[in-house]
Amino acid sequence: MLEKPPVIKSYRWHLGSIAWILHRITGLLLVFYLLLHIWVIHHITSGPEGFNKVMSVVQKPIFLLLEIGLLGTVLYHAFNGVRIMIVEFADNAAGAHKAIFGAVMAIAIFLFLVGGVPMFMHFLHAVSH
Amino acid sequence: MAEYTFRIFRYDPDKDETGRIQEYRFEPEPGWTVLDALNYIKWNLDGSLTYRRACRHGICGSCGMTINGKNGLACETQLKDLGTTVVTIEPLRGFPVIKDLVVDMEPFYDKLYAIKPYLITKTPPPTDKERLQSPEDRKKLDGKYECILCGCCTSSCPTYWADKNFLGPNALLKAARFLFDSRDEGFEDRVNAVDDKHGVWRCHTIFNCVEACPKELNPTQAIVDLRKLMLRGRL
Amino acid sequence: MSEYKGMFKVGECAKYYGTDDAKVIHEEPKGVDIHNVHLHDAVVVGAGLAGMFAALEIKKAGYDVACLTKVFPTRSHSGAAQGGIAAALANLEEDHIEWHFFDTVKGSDYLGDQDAIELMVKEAPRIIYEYEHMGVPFSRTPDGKIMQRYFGGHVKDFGRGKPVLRACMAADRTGHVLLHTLWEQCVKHQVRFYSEFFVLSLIVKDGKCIGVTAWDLINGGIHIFQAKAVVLATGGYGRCFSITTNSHANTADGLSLALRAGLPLEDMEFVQFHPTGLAGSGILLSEGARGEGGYLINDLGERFMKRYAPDKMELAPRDVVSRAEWSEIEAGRGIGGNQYVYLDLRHLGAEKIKERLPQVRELAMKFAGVDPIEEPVPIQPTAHYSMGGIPTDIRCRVLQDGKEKWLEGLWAAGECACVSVHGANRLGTNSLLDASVHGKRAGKDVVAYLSTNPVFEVLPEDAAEPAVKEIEWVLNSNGPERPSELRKILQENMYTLCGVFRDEQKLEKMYEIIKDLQKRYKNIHIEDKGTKFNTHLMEAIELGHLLEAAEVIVASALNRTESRGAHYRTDYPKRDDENWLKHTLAWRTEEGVKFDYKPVVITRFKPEERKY
Amino acid sequence: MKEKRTSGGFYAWLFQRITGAILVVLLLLHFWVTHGLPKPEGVTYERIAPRLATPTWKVIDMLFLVCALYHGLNGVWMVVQDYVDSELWQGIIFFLLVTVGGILFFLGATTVIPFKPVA
Ligand SMILES: Cc1cc2nc3c(=O)[nH]c(=O)nc-3n(C[C@H](O)[C@H](O)[C@H](O)COP(=O)(O)OP(=O)(O)OC[C@H]3O[C@@H](n4cnc5c(N)ncnc54)[C@H](O)[C@@H]3O)c2cc1C
Ligand code: HEM
Ligand code: SF4
Ligand code: F3S
Ligand code: FES
Repeated sequence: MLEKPPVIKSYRWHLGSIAWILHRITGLLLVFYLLLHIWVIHHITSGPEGFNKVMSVVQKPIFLLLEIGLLGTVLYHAFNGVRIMIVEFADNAAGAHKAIFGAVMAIAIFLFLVGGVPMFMHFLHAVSH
Repeated sequence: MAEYTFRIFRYDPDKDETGRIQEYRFEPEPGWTVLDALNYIKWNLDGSLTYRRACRHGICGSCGMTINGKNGLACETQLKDLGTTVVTIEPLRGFPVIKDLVVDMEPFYDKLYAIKPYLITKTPPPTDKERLQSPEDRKKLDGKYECILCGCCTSSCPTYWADKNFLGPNALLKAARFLFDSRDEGFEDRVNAVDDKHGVWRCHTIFNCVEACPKELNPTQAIVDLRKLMLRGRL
Repeated sequence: MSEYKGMFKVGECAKYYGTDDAKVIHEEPKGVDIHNVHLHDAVVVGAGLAGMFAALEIKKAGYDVACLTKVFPTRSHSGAAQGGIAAALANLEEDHIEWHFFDTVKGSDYLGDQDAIELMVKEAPRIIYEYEHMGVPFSRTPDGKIMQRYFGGHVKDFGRGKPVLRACMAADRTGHVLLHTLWEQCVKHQVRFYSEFFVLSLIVKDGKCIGVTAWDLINGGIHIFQAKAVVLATGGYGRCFSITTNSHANTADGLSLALRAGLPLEDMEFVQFHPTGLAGSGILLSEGARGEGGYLINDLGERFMKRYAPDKMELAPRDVVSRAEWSEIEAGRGIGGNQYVYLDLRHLGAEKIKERLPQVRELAMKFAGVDPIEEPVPIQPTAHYSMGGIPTDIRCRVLQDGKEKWLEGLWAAGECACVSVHGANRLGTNSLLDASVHGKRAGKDVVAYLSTNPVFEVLPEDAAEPAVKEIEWVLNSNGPERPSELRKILQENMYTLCGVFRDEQKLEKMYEIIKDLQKRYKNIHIEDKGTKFNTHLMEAIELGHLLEAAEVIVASALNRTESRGAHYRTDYPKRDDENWLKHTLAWRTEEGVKFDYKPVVITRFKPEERKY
Repeated sequence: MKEKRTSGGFYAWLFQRITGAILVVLLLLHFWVTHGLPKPEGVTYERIAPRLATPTWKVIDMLFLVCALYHGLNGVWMVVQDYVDSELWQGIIFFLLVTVGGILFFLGATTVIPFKPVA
């Protein structure tokens, strides 16, 4: 018997599995970010100068851009998480998971625009100075 | 019809170290299913091609395999619905391969045995009469009792690929089929297997199982229903 | 000896043997030393409804039983049955066991044995309740009882009344739920299954059946199963025909095993054809397609039923419609001159088709690639059910002479057996009942027999010889003939020459073809020489079984010079009670097929003309 | 007495959902308040410190910290359970995760609780 047969073709992706893998990746990214974040913010205990020094590093334009990415990551993970919870707690919702995905993502995109566009302007502003 | 290329996974336990692909090219007839094509190969081109089949109309669950990267029944898959003339056929993923497209289903059945796949009753039934069950209660079994044990769902589940101890969508669906049967009194007997980190809690609602199920059942619904049942039991 | 000698060693038992509670396995075998020998009180061959019911019954009585099957139990063909299982429960309207009794007798064209039929219909309600208690998810009536539906041939008031709701159902998956539930109970009671074990021969010693030999498909290797009781429940033999509703696994194995053990077969000429099989494959489209108003159309675009049943048109009984279709085909009015006609549903409209015939639509689309809303569906008569089989008495004991002498230790039940409750023609929904009732009765009788404490006989030295020889012969075969080619010739000719219409000329020709194929069969070769999961080997052996069964079918059909039930001879179109109100018993011998007869048991209903 | 249940997985699952739900609210709040959305401003000590000093925000931030740490690290633990077969490695990783969680909780708590802005 062949315990681990080689795979010829990767398994077909579809909405559910793509949503899951993105959820997993964004989750892990967020954990990574969280660790950094706590460490960075901890500098606030060292007083205004120290804190502002650190912050000026992490507020370079490139970081401002990354922060927009962070917002997207958070919004995706959060609202896909909401979808999972709706599927789990609402009655007979598993059949409608694709529609639910569409709905929560619409909200997520809306929020991303509301937050992301100003952040992008801020970034442009920072670059021009 | 046009000429088709069939790329088929081959593995002969007597000769091969590992699997390989063999290609067959021919022109199938209109209306043929993947199983018809396999039969054509076996009966005309290469008698050693090995796969399971029996009913050839989607009820026995023998012919589950991975067709162009998606699980399904060979006998139920129309070639023309594949949308391509290159057809890649592999054995069901996640199970050891015995030969060619035949996999060892024993791990799959083992999961089923774990949830005690039979009606458990403690009150004796009426003699020479049926137990009554309202149509509404019977309706709760719809979408659960139709399973043909083809294995397409469990074999498509990325969680099962990663964790071979995961009960998998099929066993959980079966558990739901009994736990939601108004006649069943086996909650206590089954719950340990279901309410386990390798049971109902391991699923990540990936929905591959739903996409794969040829009988259009929804194991994910069964799984989340079971979770709610466990949750209610604890509150 | 051959290069395959080495594999017949005493091997370790693989895990496929199921739960671990047999009393004795691998007891020091007596006489034979090169095989895996298993000892069980009883061995059941086949895990359809009949086989599993028998096994369960024996196991529940506390005996050690092994159930051997060449496909995993839930893959047996019983699962394909859709319509229902008959029992006069009277859950929705008045119904009586006597009515069911009469309908079955009439349906059988008076060839069914009435003592057996009476027993079966009486047992029917109890068996349904037992199924319900086991957990079968039957559909329910508004007051929670088992739901019943109409089915062809089941009527009120001794054939005089309107159709009656008698077929107990679980949507259109009745066979599926019965089969799965039975398997679940077997799991619960820890019946020991040997799945994917292909039974090769019966071991008969001094007029007593003492076991079987089987080939382990997965690992390769011959196993001897020694037992005090053997039950055959191997199902039908639809695969003798090219167009059939039957599974690829229904290859007459049990019948051939019986023939090889020198036993006769009963009433093999009676093969039921269903009028609406998908063309090319024979997959069953339900009666509903005609019931809802579908038209049958020939190449000229005519509704040809007007010629054959001007009143009932498409709603005439199965055999009438099958014959009408075949007449059109023989007259060259099949679609494009081919062997099929059209079932046209388009006039019903998309809505009605989707609502009332979703299953028919799904099957047509999935298996023929045709959407009945847009196109007519090509259909043809399809070999559906085998009325004949291994002769048994009403206790399911296999009769050596076909009449009364029991071959000790051997029982048969289900479609492979002939008790005979279906006579010349089976009523829809009666065969699931037959398989269940007689599976259970066989089990009960085995238990009664085992309680008399029979002993394990000493295995003869050559117990496995036929099996070893057969396997070695096929594995080493290097002739020019392809088994698949021979099978195709057999099946296609059986369908046209021994199908819906038969006559002497056709049958003679068919017999010649079979004789020729049997000769050519000796010169086959197989391409897979391995021992593990060798399906090419299995198909070759199955072909041997098909050839033997087909020979008996054709010879019996040639022999019966009348038309009765499913057996229609154009050269003898009338039923002939004077000469032929009797069962055929047929043996395969060196000199060809030998016949004997036995009278039909008539207790209550005297034969009358069968008119619907 | 009911049979004993392994319970494995249930609480992890439940708390993952509860913390997830809390995080939705807190994260949005956090983004809006801290980053001044939808009119972003630079994050400076002067802007942050006064808020961080109020008791209400201390409570909110501590809740945030606990939820995010639990949810994130339990999430990693879920991933690990999927892909790591060996019990030993699972044990080692679990220990690491708990340690990391402890350190970060300490860092976070010592940031939030004693915080007094420097004028
Ligand atoms: C499409 C279809 C629809 C039908 N619908 C109905 C219906 O609505 N109502 C009704 O009453 N009847 C119906 N029938 C008929 C009915 O399903 C069968 O007659 C009945 O199920 C036969 O049961 P069985 O147990 O005898 O055999 P099967 O279920 O065929 O089982 C045979 C068993 O024998 C085993 N076996 C065979 N050969 C070997 C061997 N050499 N070694 C080991 N094992 C072997 C097989 O593995 C299998 O487990 C239908 C039949 C078909 C084909
Ligand atoms: C904002 C609200 C959030 C919601 C609603 C949410 C929801 C969820 C849910 C429901 C799961 C379980 C998924 C499953 O069972 O497969 C999950 C997993 C996870 N979450 Fe969150 N989450 C949120 C924020 C976060 C944050 C801030 C982090 C990082 C610190 C994070 C990291 C993770 C990780 C690593 C996983 C595991 C991923 C996996 O198993 O695939 N989540 N989240
Ligand atoms: S749930 Fe569907 S995919 Fe899974 S075994 Fe049953 S029928 Fe097959
Ligand atoms: S694919 Fe697997 S993870 Fe759950 S939803 Fe289906 S069982
Ligand atoms: S052969 Fe039975 S499901 Fe495909």
